[in-house]
Amino acid sequence: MEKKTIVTGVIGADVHAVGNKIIAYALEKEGFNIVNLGVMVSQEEYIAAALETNADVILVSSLYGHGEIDCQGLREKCDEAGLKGIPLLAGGNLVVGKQDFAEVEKRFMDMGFTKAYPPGTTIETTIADLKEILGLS
Amino acid sequence: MEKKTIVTGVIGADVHAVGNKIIAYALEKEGFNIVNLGVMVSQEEYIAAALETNADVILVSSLYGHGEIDCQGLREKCDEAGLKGIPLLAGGNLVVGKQDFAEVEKRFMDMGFTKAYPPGTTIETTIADLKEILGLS
Amino acid sequence: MELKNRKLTQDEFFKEREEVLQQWPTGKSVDLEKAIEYQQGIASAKRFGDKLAKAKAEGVTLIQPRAGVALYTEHIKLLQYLETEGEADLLPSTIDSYTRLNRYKEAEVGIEKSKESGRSMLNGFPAVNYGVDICRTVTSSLETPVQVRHGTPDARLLTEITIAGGFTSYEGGGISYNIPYSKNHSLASTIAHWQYADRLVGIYEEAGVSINREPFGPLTGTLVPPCISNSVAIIEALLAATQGVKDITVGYGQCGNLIQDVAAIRALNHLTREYLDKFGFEDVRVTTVFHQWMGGFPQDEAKSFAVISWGAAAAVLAKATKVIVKTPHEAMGVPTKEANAAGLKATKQLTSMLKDQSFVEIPAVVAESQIIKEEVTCILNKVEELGKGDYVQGTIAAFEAGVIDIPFAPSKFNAGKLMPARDNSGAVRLLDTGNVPLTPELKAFHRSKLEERAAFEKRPVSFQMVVDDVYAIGKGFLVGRPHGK
Amino acid sequence: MELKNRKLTQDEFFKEREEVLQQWPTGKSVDLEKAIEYQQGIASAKRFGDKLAKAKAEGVTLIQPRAGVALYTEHIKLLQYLETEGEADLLPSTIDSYTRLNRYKEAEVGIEKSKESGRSMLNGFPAVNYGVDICRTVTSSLETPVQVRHGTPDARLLTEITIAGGFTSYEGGGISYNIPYSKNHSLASTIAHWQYADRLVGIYEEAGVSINREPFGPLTGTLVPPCISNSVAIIEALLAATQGVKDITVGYGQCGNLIQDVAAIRALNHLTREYLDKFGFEDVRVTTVFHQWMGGFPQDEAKSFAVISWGAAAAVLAKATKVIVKTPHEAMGVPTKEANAAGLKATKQLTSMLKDQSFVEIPAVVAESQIIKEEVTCILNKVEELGKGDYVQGTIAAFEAGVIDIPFAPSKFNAGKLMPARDNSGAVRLLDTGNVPLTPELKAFHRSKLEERAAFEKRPVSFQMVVDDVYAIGKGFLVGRPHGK
Ligand code: B12
Ligand code: B12
Repeated sequence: MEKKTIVTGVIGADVHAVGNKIIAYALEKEGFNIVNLGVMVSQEEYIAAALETNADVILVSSLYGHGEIDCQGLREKCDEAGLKGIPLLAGGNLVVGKQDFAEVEKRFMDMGFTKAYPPGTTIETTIADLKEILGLS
Repeated sequence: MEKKTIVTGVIGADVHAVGNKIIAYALEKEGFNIVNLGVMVSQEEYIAAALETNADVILVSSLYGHGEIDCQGLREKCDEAGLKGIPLLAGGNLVVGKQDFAEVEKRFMDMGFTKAYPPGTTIETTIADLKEILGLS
Repeated sequence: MELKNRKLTQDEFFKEREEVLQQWPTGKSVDLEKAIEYQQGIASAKRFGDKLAKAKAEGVTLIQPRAGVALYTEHIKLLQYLETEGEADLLPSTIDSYTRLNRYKEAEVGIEKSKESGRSMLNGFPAVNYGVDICRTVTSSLETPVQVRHGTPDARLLTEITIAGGFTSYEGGGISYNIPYSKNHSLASTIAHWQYADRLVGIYEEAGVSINREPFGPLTGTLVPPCISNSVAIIEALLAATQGVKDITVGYGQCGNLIQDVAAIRALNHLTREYLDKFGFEDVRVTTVFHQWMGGFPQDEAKSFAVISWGAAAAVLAKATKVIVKTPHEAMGVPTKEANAAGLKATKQLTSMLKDQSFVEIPAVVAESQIIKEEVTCILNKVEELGKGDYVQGTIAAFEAGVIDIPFAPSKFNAGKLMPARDNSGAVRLLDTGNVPLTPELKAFHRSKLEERAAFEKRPVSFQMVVDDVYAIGKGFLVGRPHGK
Repeated sequence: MELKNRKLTQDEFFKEREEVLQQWPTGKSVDLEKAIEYQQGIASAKRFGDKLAKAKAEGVTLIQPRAGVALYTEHIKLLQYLETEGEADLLPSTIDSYTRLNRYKEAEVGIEKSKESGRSMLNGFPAVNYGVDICRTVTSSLETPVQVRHGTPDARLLTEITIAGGFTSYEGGGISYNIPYSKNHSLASTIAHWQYADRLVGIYEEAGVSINREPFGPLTGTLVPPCISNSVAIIEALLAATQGVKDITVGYGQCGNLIQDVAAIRALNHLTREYLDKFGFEDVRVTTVFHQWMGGFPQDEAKSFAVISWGAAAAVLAKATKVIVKTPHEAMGVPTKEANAAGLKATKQLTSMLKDQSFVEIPAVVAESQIIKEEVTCILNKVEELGKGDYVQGTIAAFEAGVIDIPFAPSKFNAGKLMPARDNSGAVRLLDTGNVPLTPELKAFHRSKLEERAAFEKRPVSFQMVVDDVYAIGKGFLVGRPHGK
């Protein structure tokens, strides 16, 4: 079976690098092809990387609280760029402060994300969900 | 001015001795005449001591949670014994668990107590209130 | 017959037993043979002693709450919650105060009033009133070993009912459940009652059922010097072993100075082993329990978490086998189940996080524990001397003489001459040794430690220090300094 | 002109200044003379450096939160709450991420969106957008000294505005606010920007106004070995002193092993003094700050309290001058004011309760701090060598060569070859020293410590340990053990 390709990165002006490095390492070990853009990634960079590598998923991390602002319009830009329907996942600490996650999730779904994850999502959950989304399990 | 007499003790089956020893020590130092009955004091013992020493106040401590049961009827017994109107103060951890103190206070007032005190009442508050009740300040 | 430290004969025990089982109607339902059979059916994973032995072997510290409410259905729910949500490794059933004083009628009233009012009107679980079957319902509803925790001078009937009821560990002792918990019980009477309880455990042991026994370490929980609590724990371990008990957890209540706290557990661990061996009890297993801060707690919940965590840290760094956990409601009253679980989770975080760190062998700890050992040896030598070799007689005489003396104890059989105070680093020292027979060197050591504090505070060593130290924690401090120090 | 570690001339500074003040309209309102006058009017009790000096003299540890919200009225309320309810000794204003990256337009959008939505849409206080007057409104509404805390590679305008705005302490540095906080800024550029900021503080100093400066000690907050964070702190102290800064607080982020944590603060304290003296800065005052656990936090609030408390305890036992406090919401997001106050109160309890205990001179700490000192000396000698005596050139070259190497840093100017892992007691060691120039003896020491762990875990020393260590805390542990260990 062919390797699936995942673009990873931390969006916006966010420099939280630890989770990003760990996710990239763990997913690679799990057999995925990882294109890790690191921290401070713009919407355009995700899209360019996904197009270039023919990616199957874009995995957006945001830790610093401005995720809600930074993620606006990503789905639309994907659509325009010819990435219609590509799964967009978001996780980390997506908003400022401790908020009811059901509401946060709704806001991200409304923005066109495929899934949004609460703080502290384990790598096991991340891997299991990716496999499901990619029809690997 | 004449020394005022205060009967102190821990009511019921309660053996919490530390606060009792410290209160007795502090009030004595403050110039009161203290009749300290120690722990595990019955209603009858308080009354007998108050009568015998012509006490001005009965100070009841209860820490272990059964205070609500142990204090029932004390005011009536005082009345019967000829101690009508003697100030009855209760303090410590008067009830089981963390409860709204306003309600606890009401229950103790309804039982005829002059005043009831929440957990952690400082010795400074205790002394100030005693002086007020005894018209010393 | 004169009370001695010797194993009760079968005759003596069973004769006394007849009386004991008649103290309250539920006593009738205790059938020793069936109870042993029932206990034999309890799996190792649910046996207290086995879980402790495993923890000791692995060098980890287990966590255990206090908890008990009036209604048994609520009690089960509470314990299940602490087991799952609270991540408790070991469970308790804390007994209410009426039961502790054998006032079963008042406990019955408490049960009734609790049913009526919908809130627990008792400060614990009235096991005697419920009897064997309901106790079994409780213990069998849980995955985790359960212990009876109380404070009962005469606990004979409670012991019968709860062990038959499936509890696999039992707290208490003739000294530790008398002097801090009672005003009028003579030591002779409570030691005799606890010989009975220990003998009952011995009988179970002889039938192949091991019940863990735990002397109550912290005593009054307030400025108790380690040499006093260690001496009491060792004596109770010896008394229990004499009756055939084979699994003992000796305890200590946190004083607050880390070096002293680790040293106290270290000394307790070593000395209990030594004394048991000395008297031929090489086959008795010894584990240790560290009690988080047992004195007055801060009112504020966040501050309480800090006190709880500091106790958890000290327990792990001392490599205690288990730690008894307080809750953020401690200063207010019996905790809600949520508050109880919160205390447990905070503690679990540190028993996990610090499990690879040990302070047991650092030089300052070794030196401090050497002092405690010397002190305990002074005390226990005197106990032996007073008892002419008999630890029961010796103990009674020792309390009478103030050779053992527990600060702030309510008992009229306690001398109350010893006066503890903190030194300049917060360690508990002796301001007045009373009649505790320390060597002149040891006395001088205590004195010098307090003079150090006095110099720092620019005031003489005096009783005011003791009072200040009791108040200190309410103000957030360990050492009660005069204003502006 | 080549970048060197030398004091900026008046000409250079004021020329650059013209540009800086034009970066955003609020820059225009900074009048240096009036600002100095304004600062001169701030009472000693409200001056950061004075309060630190007093604490250092008394041997106590002050507590300080992080806090900042988008709307200034809310920000004032928040800080007032932390001052009264939270019992904070020192206050912060944490700056939002857009401001940190000089994206003032986006910060403006954040302010607007916050007004609309009624909740703070920024993760901090956008001081530049507000300008001098509103900053003064903030600082003058409080009884307590206030510090600017951020993470800004180019903080020149922010420094101008906030110091004119009455803040008396300022965090950051050309390395510590670049490598952990940025991807593309060159070290040369950020060091230059921070020479400017330090020179500005120097100008205030020369006018008799002392502003406290604090390099950001914890760096990436994740498995940073003490020798790395200490080296960076000392370099930044030297660079700041060169520009005329006279009051410096050097910092360190808790690693979790108590001996190592106390040793790190001890070494930092001694070495900063030594190096400042060596270069003739005997008149620079040095204090220390300990950061409670800076890595990933547990989700559970009770468990977070335990982590917070453990950090508080370590800070006090290390006799740090102040401790930066986390909150029980850490894993979730920017805390509510209540959660923030709760973290503070837990910390206050222990800074009070343990203030009379010190671990600074226990043998294990002294030995560990000796090792850190040797390591730092290796690193700083190499920095001097690479820079031919110049610490700025040396630092830039050192990062290029991986002589200084910060784990998990996002910056492309960081080598990323060093690999840290915990030893069997949880102390952070070097699994791969990369190009950090330790002596063979020191390398062997690190290796042996990790072999000890490997033997215990029955697996080879490998990168998997690093990954396991990062995950460990999420599972409650310090050391990431393989299953069943
Ligand atoms: C030490 C202690 C013990 C020691 C007592 C040793 C002894 N003989 O003295 C031991 C370990 C033996 C013990 C036993 C028990 N305890 Co206890 N104990 C405590 C603890 C930790 C401290 C009490 C103390 O010494 N405080 C210090 C002194 C100086 O303060 P104080 O007594 O509160 O008194 C001050 C004020 O309250 C005030 N005050 C007191 N009385 C009055 C009266 C008036 C009129 C006024 C104005 C002021 C006033 O002035 C004092 C000085 O400032 C408290 C919890 C806490 N407060 O932190 C629990 C606590 C009181 N115990 C409790 C319980 C349940 C028990 C036990 C039933 C079970 C158990 N947990 O083991 C047994 C009871 C046995 C019995 N029959 O009484 C509960 C009571 C629960 C409730 N009310 O809901 C508490 C609150 C703990 C808890 N949260 O569960 N305990
Ligand atoms: C370490 C840290 C830092 C370090 C970062 C160093 C570095 N360059 O990496 C430093 C100190 C520099 C830092 C800076 C800041 N930080 Co910070 N930081 C943290 C902290 C403590 C840990 C983050 C971490 O490394 N976790 C460990 C890794 C392994 O976990 P993770 O990143 O969460 O990722 C895991 C999961 O979330 C999940 N995951 C992540 N992304 C995704 C995506 C998908 C699709 C899925 C399925 C899963 C997933 O998988 C990972 C592995 O399990 C967190 C709080 C916390 N979580 O405990 C705050 C935190 C993230 N920081 C915060 C803030 C505000 C900041 C600052 C703005 C201000 C400040 N406090 O200094 C600056 C931001 C600078 C910037 N421009 O980004 C806030 C964010 C607030 C919010 N969202 O409301 C937090 C939550 C702290 C707080 N409670 O205030 N920070």
